[in-house]
Amino acid sequence: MHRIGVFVCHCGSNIAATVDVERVSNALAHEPGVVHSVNYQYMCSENGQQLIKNAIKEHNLSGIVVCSCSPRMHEATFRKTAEAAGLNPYMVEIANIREQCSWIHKDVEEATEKAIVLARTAVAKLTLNKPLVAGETGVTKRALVIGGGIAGIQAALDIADAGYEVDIVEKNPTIGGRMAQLDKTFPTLDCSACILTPKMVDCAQHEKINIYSYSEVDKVKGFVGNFKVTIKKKARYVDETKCTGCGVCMTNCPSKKGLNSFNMDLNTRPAIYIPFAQAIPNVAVIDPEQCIKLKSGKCGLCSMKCGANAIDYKQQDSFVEREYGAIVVATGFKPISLENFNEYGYADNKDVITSLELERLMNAAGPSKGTLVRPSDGEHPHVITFIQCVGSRDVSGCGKPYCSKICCMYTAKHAMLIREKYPDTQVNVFYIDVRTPGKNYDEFYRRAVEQYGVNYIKGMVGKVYNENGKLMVQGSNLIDNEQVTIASDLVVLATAIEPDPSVKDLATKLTISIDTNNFLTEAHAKLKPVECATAGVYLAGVCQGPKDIPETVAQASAAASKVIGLLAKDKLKGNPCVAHANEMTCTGCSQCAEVCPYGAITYENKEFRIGGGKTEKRRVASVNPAVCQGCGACTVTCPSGAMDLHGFSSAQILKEVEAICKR
Amino acid sequence: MNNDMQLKSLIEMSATDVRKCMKCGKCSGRCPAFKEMDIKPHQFVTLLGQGKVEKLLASKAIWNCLSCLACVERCPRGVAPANVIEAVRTTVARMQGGDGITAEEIPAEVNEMIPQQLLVSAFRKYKK
Amino acid sequence: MQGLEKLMLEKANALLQSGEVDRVIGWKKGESYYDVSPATFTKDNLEGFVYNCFCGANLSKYLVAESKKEGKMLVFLKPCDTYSFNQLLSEHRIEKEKFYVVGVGCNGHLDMNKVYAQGVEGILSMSEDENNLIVETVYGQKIVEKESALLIKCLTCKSKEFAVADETLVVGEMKPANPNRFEEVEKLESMTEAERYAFWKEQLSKCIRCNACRNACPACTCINCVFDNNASGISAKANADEFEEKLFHIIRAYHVAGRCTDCGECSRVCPQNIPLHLINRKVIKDINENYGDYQAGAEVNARNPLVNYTKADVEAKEVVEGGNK
Amino acid sequence: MQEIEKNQKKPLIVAFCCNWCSYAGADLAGSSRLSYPAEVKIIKVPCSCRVNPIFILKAFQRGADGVILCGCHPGDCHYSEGNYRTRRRMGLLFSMLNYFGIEKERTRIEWVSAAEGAKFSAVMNDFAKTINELGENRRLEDLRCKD
Amino acid sequence: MVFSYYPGCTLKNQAKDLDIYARKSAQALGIEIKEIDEWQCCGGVYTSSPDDIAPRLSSIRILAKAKENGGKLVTICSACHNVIKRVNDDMKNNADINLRANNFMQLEERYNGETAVLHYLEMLRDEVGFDNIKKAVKNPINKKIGAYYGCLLLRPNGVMAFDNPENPTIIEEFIKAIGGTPVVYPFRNECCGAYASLKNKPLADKKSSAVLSSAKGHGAEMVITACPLCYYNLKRSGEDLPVIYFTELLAKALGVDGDE
Repeated sequence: MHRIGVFVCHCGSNIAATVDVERVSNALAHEPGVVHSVNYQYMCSENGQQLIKNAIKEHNLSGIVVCSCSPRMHEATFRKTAEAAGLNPYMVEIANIREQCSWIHKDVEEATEKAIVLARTAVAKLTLNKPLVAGETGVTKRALVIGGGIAGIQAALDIADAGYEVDIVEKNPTIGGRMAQLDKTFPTLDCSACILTPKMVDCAQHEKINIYSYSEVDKVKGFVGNFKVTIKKKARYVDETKCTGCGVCMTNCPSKKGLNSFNMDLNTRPAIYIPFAQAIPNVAVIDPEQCIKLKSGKCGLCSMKCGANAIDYKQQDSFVEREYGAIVVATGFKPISLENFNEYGYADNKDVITSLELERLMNAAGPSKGTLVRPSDGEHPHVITFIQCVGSRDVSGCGKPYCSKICCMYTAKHAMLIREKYPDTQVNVFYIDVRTPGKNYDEFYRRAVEQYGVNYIKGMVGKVYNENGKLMVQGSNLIDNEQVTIASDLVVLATAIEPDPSVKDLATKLTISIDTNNFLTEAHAKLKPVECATAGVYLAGVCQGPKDIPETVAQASAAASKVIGLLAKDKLKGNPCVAHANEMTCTGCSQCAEVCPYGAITYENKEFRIGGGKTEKRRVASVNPAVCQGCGACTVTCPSGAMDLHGFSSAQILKEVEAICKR
Repeated sequence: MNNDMQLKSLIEMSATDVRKCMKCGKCSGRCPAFKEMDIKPHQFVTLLGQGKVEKLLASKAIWNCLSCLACVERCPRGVAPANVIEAVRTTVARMQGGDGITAEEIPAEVNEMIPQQLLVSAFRKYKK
Repeated sequence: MQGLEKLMLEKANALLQSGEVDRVIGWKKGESYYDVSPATFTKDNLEGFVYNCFCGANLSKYLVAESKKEGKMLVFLKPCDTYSFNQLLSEHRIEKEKFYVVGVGCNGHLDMNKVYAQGVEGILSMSEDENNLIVETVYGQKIVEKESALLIKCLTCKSKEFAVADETLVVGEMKPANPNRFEEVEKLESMTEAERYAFWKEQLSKCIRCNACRNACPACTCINCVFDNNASGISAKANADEFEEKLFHIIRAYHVAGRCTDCGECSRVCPQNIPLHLINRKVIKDINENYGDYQAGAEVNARNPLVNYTKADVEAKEVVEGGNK
Repeated sequence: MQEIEKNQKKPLIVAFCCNWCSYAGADLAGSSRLSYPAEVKIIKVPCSCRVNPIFILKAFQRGADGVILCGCHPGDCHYSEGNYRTRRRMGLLFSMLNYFGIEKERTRIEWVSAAEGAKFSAVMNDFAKTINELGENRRLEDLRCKD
Repeated sequence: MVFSYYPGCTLKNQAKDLDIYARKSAQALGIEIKEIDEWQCCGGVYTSSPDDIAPRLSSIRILAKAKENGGKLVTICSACHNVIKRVNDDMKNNADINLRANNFMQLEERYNGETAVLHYLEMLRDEVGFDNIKKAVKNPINKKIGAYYGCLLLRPNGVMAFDNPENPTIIEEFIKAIGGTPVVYPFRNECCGAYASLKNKPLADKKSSAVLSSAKGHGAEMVITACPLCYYNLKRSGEDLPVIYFTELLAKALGVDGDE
């Protein structure tokens, strides 16, 4: 006999303003199986939970339905409440009458009717619920950090400092990421390398940290606490264990035409190279596209000159499989392609550059050794014009709809640094809005205007064109309601940023979701900003959304603390909502095993009594509950209906369908 | 027609969502006839958004807009300022005495090179 | 046909005598020439063994039960039956070691109702030659052309290949398969939704829910059918109304989707002459057109298209619109 | 909305939403206050591949006028490949239903991610509009199992 | 290859050259362009206002005729191309305009935007292929040539889909095919002054000379165009840079520019 309690939450006025909660609790009181039905202002509050606990004991309830916000909000809360009152936590169902009802409907009558149907549906399902007990699994005490930029470095250091092993997988030959390419950082103008490279060295020297550079995540299997990850180590044609990073190979390499991607292709590098002086690991790598030996078989100079005998032209991609308890994704960003923005003349004029290119031009280790010169002729530019929001806040389909967040600040930084170093330079900035929320940020921008005399022009640029060697920047000056044309020597585009393209594949491998802009989706925009919907996977840095270095470091440390919290546990409770086969009706046809994405289903020949004292051997399926993740693919494939899913049984769902369709 | 109806008709004829405008001024930054416009392309969008019909209808810029659509092409928000200008121009041309060009003005202007298309189009554009 | 029957009998005798097999499954003569039914035979009792133009039944399904028994069995399978045999192997419902498969030639089998329909009455005896059925009646001899009385499933024969056989017995040349077996499905597809609805409403309203189709279907081998299982939520105690029949046939078609070899037994056994095969064949056509050609049972352990997928699969909407008008 | 109210009997729509993407998308539609008609009722399933054709048939049998399945975008399934299976299964099922004469507009699959609250609302509005225009599920009415 | 061909009014009068050389060149390239019979004006300008059906009707007639005759319509005049292509897009994608136009026109068969509208240059690129033109060239035009696109071919790109609106290349490819050296200059997609030449001559002149001086500044020896209006404005701007229709140059290159 069912003894169901129904608890209708007002959620302040969030629900009660549009749903007549009194009517809902009264209507539900008459449902078969319901013995207790009440409403209360905040069910999730201490008092509300106490009310539920008391009712469970007082009315000896066999299950409860809470009509409240989405189960994604408070299902866990109410399950704990039930458990505290001695009820199996899986005898709890939530009717989502806020997100699916009060918040989207205006008419009280309509919303109340729908709330009643949703509550009835939950009751109907609950009548078929069975107490479930979650199994336990162990935790592999090692974390994987994907991406070796500042986010990955910070997360790895924090986790390692807490005493857990960490592997960093970085697709480039060195860790350091985008931050390694920057010259100075806002709002304090520290030298980027000065604050980053010590952390890179810490990673290299930390006994708990292992760096897989020039490597990619190939396959991911398993689940929280028990991930199995295959890492692909790309052939770098140099034995990492032998290379001393002396650089002799680089000076001797005859192929020097390859573009230097670390310098944003502004200059070239040898086919065998170390990306930059402070690279970690400080090991050379051969670009197979440029290497004469690898392409034609002739040459081999680097091998001859290498004192450590580290060159290995026959090296192949190799794979390692490692186990992890948690994963941090920190894959970072890239500037967008400018092919849709030819009005700024980027493709046709060498002296139209992106901000990241400017970083390299201003960097002492960059292609011009830190002297700001025009890429076209090496001359010092006297008029420099910056254009902000290139590709950001663009819904026309050419760019990105979001604000890239960092451009206002770095443009102010660039403007300031140029005025500081070359006071004879005129610096103009075309802007739509200057967005500088943050500690000391607006002050920083104002310094650019007030102290350094940077000429900020409110308005967007319509066209950049070359006339007699000058870059004519034609745009709006909205304050003066004028169209201005500024003859400039250098034009810098504050190019929008987007998630690194590798993130799409990775998201599929990790079964985490990405949004329409390819940013990874956090579990909750406000309350779970570093977690993913997939347990055990955490996010850090721009892969989750545009952010600057301070925010990235903060998020990386937050992700690390989540990982540490997870790895500190010895056992994890599993999900009891897993598949199970009815051996009496299973025909052993194997269709279910063929659709299981986890290989959780196996077959065995079992003896069954068939009456008359006889037995027969039959092939039947069995599910490993620790491996099953509860998707339910097998239940639909099974023609005999022998396969079912705890918590989402066919009978339960059919009961829900019937309850909804009852007119 | 009263102001409200005229506004409604202008919005309808413009067939563009002026609320999407983020006031960046790119349209006016690109406009090749900017200096000849008493109301600038971005202002057409803003004024329509504000419902300032009279100001729009009094504009002389509608006769100087070249219909080159440069403002439409590069708008980051997918707004079409040229559509607003054309809606205003059509509205004015449809009004009594609103023609931007008359047949009488033409004979002196025609030279032997003038393409038919220019005449046809100009009359379509500027006259009721 | 008599020639083939003789060869089969010899084969059965030989294998039984040598101890190669313990039992034989084939067809047994009943009261009259056209009254034949599947039966098992042993070494000492081969009486009534027959193979004539009325032996249209697919013997594969019987093997599920036979496979559980001790010893090895000789089974005679027509080309179309061999696909069912393979499919059952793939689904672990039978074991190959338990059977010696002899493929027998086939030129189509007859539907006695179609013979009656030609005005044949007062039957005394029958015989057949290559093309004709010769009926002696109280009114004299009648010749019925075999072509004119073929079973539905033989009219749209899908294959004359033996998907599996330890050896084959074929006399003469087999007539080729019919390459246009989807014609009738296409006709239905080209109708409007309303016309199709009217067609199926009329057809399915004839269903008496006798379960003959399910019992004959070699893909329906569940120990406990969902329709008989109260826990399934769809069990039908009695025919509540028309929808139950529709539900039954839709779900049955879905359960055998990707597994149905298009053997046509469902339509052959339907006492109400509902063209049930047109439902299964529609699914086969959709699979072929959207997910690549697939013939269930052509290969053992081939992956059923319903447990497979590709990332480039078309959206559901396109499947619907691709086939149906 | 007005149009819907004109009809005496409101249509009934059952939406199966996967827990990881579409149900979260529905939540986002809710917290963003993006309305959709009240006749849409959601049933949560762990993955769209949990939806057995029987559930859909049952819904129609019990008087639903439209059934919609929502899952993660292909490639984004929380269980890697569940939605790919859904796409095949439902392609064949919907085609079969249409073959029986059931209007193809009454069945639909949409891929809605957790971030697509606006899409969820738009899809439900559009589906409700379509079903409303189609009217009651008359073609199946005499086939319904009346309790 | 057979295409329906719509010349438009100007190509029968002031821009006869544009038309004649297009026909000769097509013939030389083995393409049949078949003039639509009893054609009318395209409408002259596209009206962006969705409430106005009448200016769209004549284009729809042209499109519907082309649909009957193979479904591929070739145009040359930039203005006609712009108007016809945009009206076609309305018929394809704007249900309201489609409904009202069809109700008004009562064509034998409703027109729903089925015809493919190709500019002559697109036909050369996609149907003939610039490689094949290169092979057919008898007298390579060994000159530095500036391509002038103007506005109507490129914008709005969402509908015209002619080329990258800020960095078009099709005419440059064409120039290479006929043996010339393309000169890329920034004003090749700037307005020539258009209709202002009737009402505000100084404005039109200013715009046209800006285009030509930009071309000249980047080293062009001549400028080619597909638009009679641009041609007119550029010609009378006072700059001494030859302006030629692209079809004339094509005919020259193919050696079919003389009288037969």
